[in-house]
Amino acid sequence: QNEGLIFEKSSPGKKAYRLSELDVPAVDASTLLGKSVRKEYGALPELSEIEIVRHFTRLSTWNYAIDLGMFPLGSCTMKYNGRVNEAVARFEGIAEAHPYQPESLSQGALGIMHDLSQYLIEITGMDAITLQPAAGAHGEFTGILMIRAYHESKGNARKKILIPDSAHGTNPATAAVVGYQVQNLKSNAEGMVDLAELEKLVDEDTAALMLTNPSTIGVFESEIHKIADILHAKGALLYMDGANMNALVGKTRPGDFGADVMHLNLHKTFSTPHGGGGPGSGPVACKAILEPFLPTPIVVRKADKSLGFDYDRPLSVGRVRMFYGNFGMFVRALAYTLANGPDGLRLTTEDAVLNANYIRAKLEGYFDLPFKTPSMHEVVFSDKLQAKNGVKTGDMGKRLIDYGFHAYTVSFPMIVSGAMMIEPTESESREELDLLIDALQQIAREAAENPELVKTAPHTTRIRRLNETAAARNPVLRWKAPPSSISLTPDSAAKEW
Amino acid sequence: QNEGLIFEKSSPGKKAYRLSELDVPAVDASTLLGKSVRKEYGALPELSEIEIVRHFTRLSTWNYAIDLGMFPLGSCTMKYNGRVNEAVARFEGIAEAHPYQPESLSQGALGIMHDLSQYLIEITGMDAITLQPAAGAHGEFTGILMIRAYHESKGNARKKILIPDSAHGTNPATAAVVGYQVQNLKSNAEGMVDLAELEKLVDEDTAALMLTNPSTIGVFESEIHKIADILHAKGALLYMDGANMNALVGKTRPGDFGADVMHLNLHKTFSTPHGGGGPGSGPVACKAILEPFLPTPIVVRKADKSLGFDYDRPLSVGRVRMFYGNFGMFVRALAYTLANGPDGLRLTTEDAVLNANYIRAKLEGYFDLPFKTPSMHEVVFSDKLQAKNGVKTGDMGKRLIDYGFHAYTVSFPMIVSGAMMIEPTESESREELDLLIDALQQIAREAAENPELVKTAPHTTRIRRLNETAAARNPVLRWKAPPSSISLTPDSAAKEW
Amino acid sequence: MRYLPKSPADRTAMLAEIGAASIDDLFATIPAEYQLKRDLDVPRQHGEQEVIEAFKAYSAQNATGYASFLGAGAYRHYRPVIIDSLSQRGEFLTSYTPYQPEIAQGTLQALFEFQTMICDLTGMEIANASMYDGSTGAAEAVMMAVRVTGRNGAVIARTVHPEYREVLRTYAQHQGIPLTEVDYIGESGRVDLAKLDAAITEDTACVLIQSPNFFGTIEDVAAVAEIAHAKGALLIVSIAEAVSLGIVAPPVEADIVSLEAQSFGVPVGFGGPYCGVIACKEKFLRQMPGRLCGETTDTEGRRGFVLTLSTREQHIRREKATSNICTNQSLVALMVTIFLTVYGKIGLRELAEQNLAKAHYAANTIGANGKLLFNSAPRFNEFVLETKDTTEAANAGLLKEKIIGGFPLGHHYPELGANASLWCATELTTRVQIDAAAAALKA
Amino acid sequence: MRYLPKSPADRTAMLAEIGAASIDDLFATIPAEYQLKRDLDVPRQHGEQEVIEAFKAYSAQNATGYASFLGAGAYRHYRPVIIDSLSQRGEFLTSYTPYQPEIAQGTLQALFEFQTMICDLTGMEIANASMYDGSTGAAEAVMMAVRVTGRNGAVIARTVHPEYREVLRTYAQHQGIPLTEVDYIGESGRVDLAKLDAAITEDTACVLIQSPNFFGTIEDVAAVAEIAHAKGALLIVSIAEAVSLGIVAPPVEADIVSLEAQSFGVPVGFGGPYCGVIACKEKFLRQMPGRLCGETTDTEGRRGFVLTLSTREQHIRREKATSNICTNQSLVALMVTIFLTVYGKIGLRELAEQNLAKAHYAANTIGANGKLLFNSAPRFNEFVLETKDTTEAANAGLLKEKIIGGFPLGHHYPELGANASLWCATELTTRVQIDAAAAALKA
Repeated sequence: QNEGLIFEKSSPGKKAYRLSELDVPAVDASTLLGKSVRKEYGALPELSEIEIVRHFTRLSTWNYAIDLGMFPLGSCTMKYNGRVNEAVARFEGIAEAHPYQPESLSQGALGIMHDLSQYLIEITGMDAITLQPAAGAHGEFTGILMIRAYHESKGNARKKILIPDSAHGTNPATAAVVGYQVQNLKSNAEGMVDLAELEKLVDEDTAALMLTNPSTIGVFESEIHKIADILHAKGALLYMDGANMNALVGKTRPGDFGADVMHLNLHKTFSTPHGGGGPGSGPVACKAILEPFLPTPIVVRKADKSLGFDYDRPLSVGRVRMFYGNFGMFVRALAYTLANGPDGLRLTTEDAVLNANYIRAKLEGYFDLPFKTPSMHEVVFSDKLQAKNGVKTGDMGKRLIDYGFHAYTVSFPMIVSGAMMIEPTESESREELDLLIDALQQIAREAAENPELVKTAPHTTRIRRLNETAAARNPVLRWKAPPSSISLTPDSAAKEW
Repeated sequence: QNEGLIFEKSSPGKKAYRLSELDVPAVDASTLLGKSVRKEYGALPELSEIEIVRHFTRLSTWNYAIDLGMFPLGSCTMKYNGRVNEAVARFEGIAEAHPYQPESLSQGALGIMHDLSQYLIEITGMDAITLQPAAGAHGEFTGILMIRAYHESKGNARKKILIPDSAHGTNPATAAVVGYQVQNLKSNAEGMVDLAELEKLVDEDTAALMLTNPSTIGVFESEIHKIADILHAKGALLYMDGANMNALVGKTRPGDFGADVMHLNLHKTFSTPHGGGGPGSGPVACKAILEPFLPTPIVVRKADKSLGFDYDRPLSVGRVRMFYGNFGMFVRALAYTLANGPDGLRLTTEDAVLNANYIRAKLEGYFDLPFKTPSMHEVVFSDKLQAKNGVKTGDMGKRLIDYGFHAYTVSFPMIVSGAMMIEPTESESREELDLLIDALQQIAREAAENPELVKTAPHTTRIRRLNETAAARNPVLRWKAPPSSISLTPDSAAKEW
Repeated sequence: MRYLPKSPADRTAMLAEIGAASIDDLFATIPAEYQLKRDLDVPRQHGEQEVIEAFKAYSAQNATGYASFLGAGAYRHYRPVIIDSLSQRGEFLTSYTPYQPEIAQGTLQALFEFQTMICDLTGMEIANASMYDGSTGAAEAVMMAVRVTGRNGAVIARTVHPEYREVLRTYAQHQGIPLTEVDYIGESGRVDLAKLDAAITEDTACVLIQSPNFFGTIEDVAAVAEIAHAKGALLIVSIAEAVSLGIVAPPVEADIVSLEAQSFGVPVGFGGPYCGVIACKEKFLRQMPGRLCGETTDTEGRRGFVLTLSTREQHIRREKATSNICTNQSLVALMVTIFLTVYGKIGLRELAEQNLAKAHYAANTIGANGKLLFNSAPRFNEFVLETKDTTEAANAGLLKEKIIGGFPLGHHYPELGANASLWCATELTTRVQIDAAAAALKA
Repeated sequence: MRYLPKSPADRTAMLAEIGAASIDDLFATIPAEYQLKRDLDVPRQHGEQEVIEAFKAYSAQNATGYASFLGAGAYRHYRPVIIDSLSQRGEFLTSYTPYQPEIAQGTLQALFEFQTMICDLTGMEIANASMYDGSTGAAEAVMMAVRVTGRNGAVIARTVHPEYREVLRTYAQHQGIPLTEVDYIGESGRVDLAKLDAAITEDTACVLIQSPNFFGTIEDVAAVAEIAHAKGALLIVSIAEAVSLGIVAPPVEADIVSLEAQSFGVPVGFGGPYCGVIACKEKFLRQMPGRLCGETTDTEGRRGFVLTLSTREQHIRREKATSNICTNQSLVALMVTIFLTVYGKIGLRELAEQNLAKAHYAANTIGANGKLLFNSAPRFNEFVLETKDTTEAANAGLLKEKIIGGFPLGHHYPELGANASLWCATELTTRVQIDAAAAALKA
């Protein structure tokens, strides 16, 4: 089935809505609004309900999704999204709670925030937390703001943030947004932090190191405590990017091994659905020294034992978002935590790491493994062996689509040329992993024997490779009515569609 | 994606459930049940939640559905199923009402039954109704039982039921189940009831005529009142099969034109979803003379104005189903009726008839039209023109699948050889109809120019034509574990899958 | 109307293409005197929110927030969330009966899985793709036994659900199938085997029992089977509480099993839609009513599924069909299939064990305030209690505590008097609720 | 754990394949002293029903059954049912950011439709694929204006939502962007144009206003634009109540519009997730933050959609990116798109008219028991009321009648005193509720 744009399916006079009867006198908008009244409505479509249901149902069938199969996307942690979480998020008292309703009538919502906060503090080994940031990068922003406020409280905001060359792009972007210079920290031969290099770079101008652990090549920084010591010795702090927390929950705690502040991605580790790109949620947990700088408000237990918001925090970095953050995601993350319990959380981590190592064991030899250090929850190969035949990581990723999988991560981390970054997560069965392994082994064979087949993949999708260059060169970012569509003749409608 | 049977994906020790903690002392089943305790569990599968979600999500993608496109299935009335109906059916007080909870705590459920009953009585022009039958055929059974009880109350149950040769198979099957002989009534050249023939056949042994109106060729029996008169003159009754009520609602009422008893298909006319074959609901409406014979219980308004069930009905035919029928379907049918109102119901009928006539106008000439009588909500062509090239109605139905539609009805009504029975319903837009018309015109061309293409259709489906003969000759009606699956080696699991 | 995908211009243009002057032209074949010239007297068109509000009002007039001890053929069990997440997908919800198998493999494969699970659970060799419910399924099973045996009569235990028996009477009466009811034994609540033996004649096609029966008692199926088979009658076992199959041995000695699968993930929903299903020995296949899904291959040899053996059905055989059933309960069967997949063989047993434990605790705790009947046979999750007060008085007292007590038995079983009621406890019944009911009965 | 698809045997076999003796071998790179050897102190594993019960308990501790007159940045509107029926489909809910467009055309086409609708509604030429929310969107818009103009400072109306202004301060402070706030006029509640003019300097990158503003008053956007543009500053208009766009003229004079689209089918949900979006003139494209979906063709010439111009974004440009935003609010944008498709151009106007009528009636009725402020300018669905009692006392009285009154303004606008509150009426507010609130205030 093909399906045009919703605007191309619209005809004047079709309706999918009917309002309740108006129970107050009607008003004349022009009288009330004067020249502020609206006159033009542009391309907003007019359709009936069944046409809308079909439109979005048909569109949905062009998507790949976790419910259909595996996303071996390194660093993205695409795992199962429990459906009970969606159900509880829709309970009336939760979905219809207004952020400004009296605290006495918000004890349930405050309870959700309070309880989730406690569990996340326990899981990270930190002392305090804010749930306000709307996503991971927003959490980074908040954390670095807190670091800046901390240093300012000591009289000097300092100037620079150290960031390993293996880091996510959000790390340097965040440091810049908060007004810090970014200093690059080269990885050592194992793809990890080079302690000697770090020692050299850390000085009195260093505000913090932003470190992802396990690193973006899926390796635990074994000398993490030494890294923390080097930073702390110079008064600098350790910011931990929690994107890879799926490898650690229940097995070790960043607060214990020296991190001062970190964010969590609830849409990764805590299984809130990605939804085609969001919403996310990026709580920031910190040590006690940073607590005074948390954004306002924070949830507190008041003298009368009820919960409330505390806005009176003079050292706070201020607000990073209106209201309290992506509350709906807190609900889902809390439901996930309850469904798991301590044993489930630990087993989840163990299975995630087991899966990655299983893939590594089965694919070594088929693909180049640039770093031999033990893998945690993901493994990074490179296309070195296949590139000889002109087959790049991106080609093999596209070819994987033909085998019924999403591509792995193809252009990250940057320290590996031609990276093939695979994170299975705990949600994949052994049977599914074996299918992925079979597919990648087969692709390795194809790259050797029939490189053209791989270079022109995917072959089985509704649409073939798209011209991204043309899209960027001549951006078409919205639909515009073609001149002809104004006067459709009776017969032309079907053909248009 | 392929997807094996759920049993083939099972492994011992996987779980998708976790019960609440038991808050009473555990018991020993063997002690309590003795030799009645269960020992064997057969093939019930063991999987995790994500595997189950994927299994049924993947399976669903192999189905065609109203949400994806049109079902031009004659007589089946595949129309849009409003989603608000699904929402209200899940309200706690509705979904969790126990059929035996006290009447004082069931006024909402009784209200739904009462109000829907009133509206259906108004729509059909009848005097009384039962909602108890679980589907259309079950409604027929109930209606014929009532006819029998009526005749018995007059001292003679009579012997036979007249049924036109154009009728649905359920009509004769029903008459037989109620202990009547079936006498076939041949249609006249217009595909309608032959009044002379009828006059000849109706006698003191005739209990009733079962008549579908509009007939199964989509034609209104213009002389319906004469048919009723002929029957009534001999003390026989007119049973109307309401399968085609979608052509009449708001435009005419069976009670007004002489029907004594009829069933409605809530899953057709009142848009409760077909769900791959059910559940349905087949209320039976009747004239006052038949009211004493309705199944027990019926909903009544009691002296204190509250609603209740009346079980004390000595002339009743008895129960046809436990409890009160497919209550969940009443909820949806009532929601549909409220969403439409009198104007919406009438416009719905008008659009349904408009759509059928539009298709007829556009396809006449391409296909043989065996009956030229004016069409109501459906139109019946035949494959006469194409059969010359060996292309049968079934082939063209399969070929229509390649064009993104469900097949039309291919083997019914039996009075038309090679019938192509098309009912678009009101839910199809003009744009969608034009696509169907284009497709059928194209298929007519293909049948002339490239019959093999049509005879081997469908070509675009996941699976090709299935061997139905083999299925019937050697029935395999359940999965059985292959001997090998008992001792899967570690490596074989993936291949099995 | 928001469900109608036509603009006024579409309607005008289409009429022009047809060559009709107005829409009424298309209804001209309806004699003028029968054309409805007024609006139907139904409520005005409601907006979506108004529909929601209307049903919120209906819903609010039903019991919510009550603890309930009702079972008696409709059982409250926890419904895993994914049942609705998956069965509400448009591809399942809005698909048709799978007569075009090439574009209905989703429904067909699920039905094949359903049939397999039902076979395994009931201990039968084949199962159909669903019947309306347990009551009509039991009636159809009796008619099937008549066809199979060529005999004409059925012996029914009085411990079969009273409404099932009513339905059976309605079905049997005009086919001239005589029904004989057999009483139960006072100590056990089980069917009286001696009387049963006496009731079976050479013209008895089948014996119908229910297990667990209407009193919650598990019948001695093997003993009943022996008696029935000795006289050449078939044994039909009806099961109303499907979760019992998680811990109670399946009636493998039966010839036909009629199961009401509502307990497997289907809302009690004021009595429907539910999911009946008939399972039996393979040799009765040709007399089985209802749809059957079978495995086959496509033209390229790939496994696929089709509706099969439809020569038994009404659309082919008309008045000679095995039943007049057409529409069944397919979507509900899908819910059942998902439920059984979620629990699986281990979970179903655990679930049944919890029911057993809850009912055992409830029987002891609540039973302490009255007299438990039928103690000499095992039971699953229901028990019969004789309260000190009449059931009416006892239940009225319980309602004040927001507790719905047991189902009164006096109407259907007058010999039990006015004080007997049938109580049910499932995994959803909490100890707090049980203790509260006991306390209220004591007071 | 029921989400984990492994049997114990799977785990054993996989460890063997890896060559690990135990799972702990795989965690050996974590120094022993940091390995957690105990259970996390979180609640024990909950069954699904226990999760449900836990959240029913949380839910019950929040307000339900109250009439509410709260708006102030979070608006209660009816959500058509199909928003959830469709957006909850696994293909949308559980898909990833559409970096692999060949298998993400569903999400991409919906985003392209979203961008188009946002352009049409706001009167802008381009729109992005969403921002976190209206508050961060406004802050990002200011930073965007700084990049576009090369100037460094922003002038902000005090009638912009107080929390938006707080967020902006947080964003601006460490980038050294000075912010100047401009007061409003007492009669109209509109930004004081004279003071605004005075506040704009040669280093002012932009003026930020909200319309309808925090008092519900519609700003004179054209007049503000003229003043800003005369001094070379850009105008950013923030819109918090998106439904106003159904009846209020779009801010076509603005250079950048930052819209909070929550009103379009997104639950108030205690403040999030919502759906911000930035729209602007095409010439600012390269400085736009966030993802953009663009049209292109595949190798066979078919139309398709891709994420485009990612060279602006952090994953390519790192510290030189237009923003650090990565994850956005894609699924919420889909809800917005479905909402706008359901209402369409006619429905959105009708909906906005109902809001206007309800608020007008509420202002007159409830306002009769106090004093309405800011009467000299038009408003949409909010109004500021000065009650006779303090807001605290008035609201306490209303709560007794199960009515949640207006949002107290005293904290953010001390000059309005302790008696001023902000009231909102939408299509969900009933006349009965309005009359009840008026009666309660009178009493």
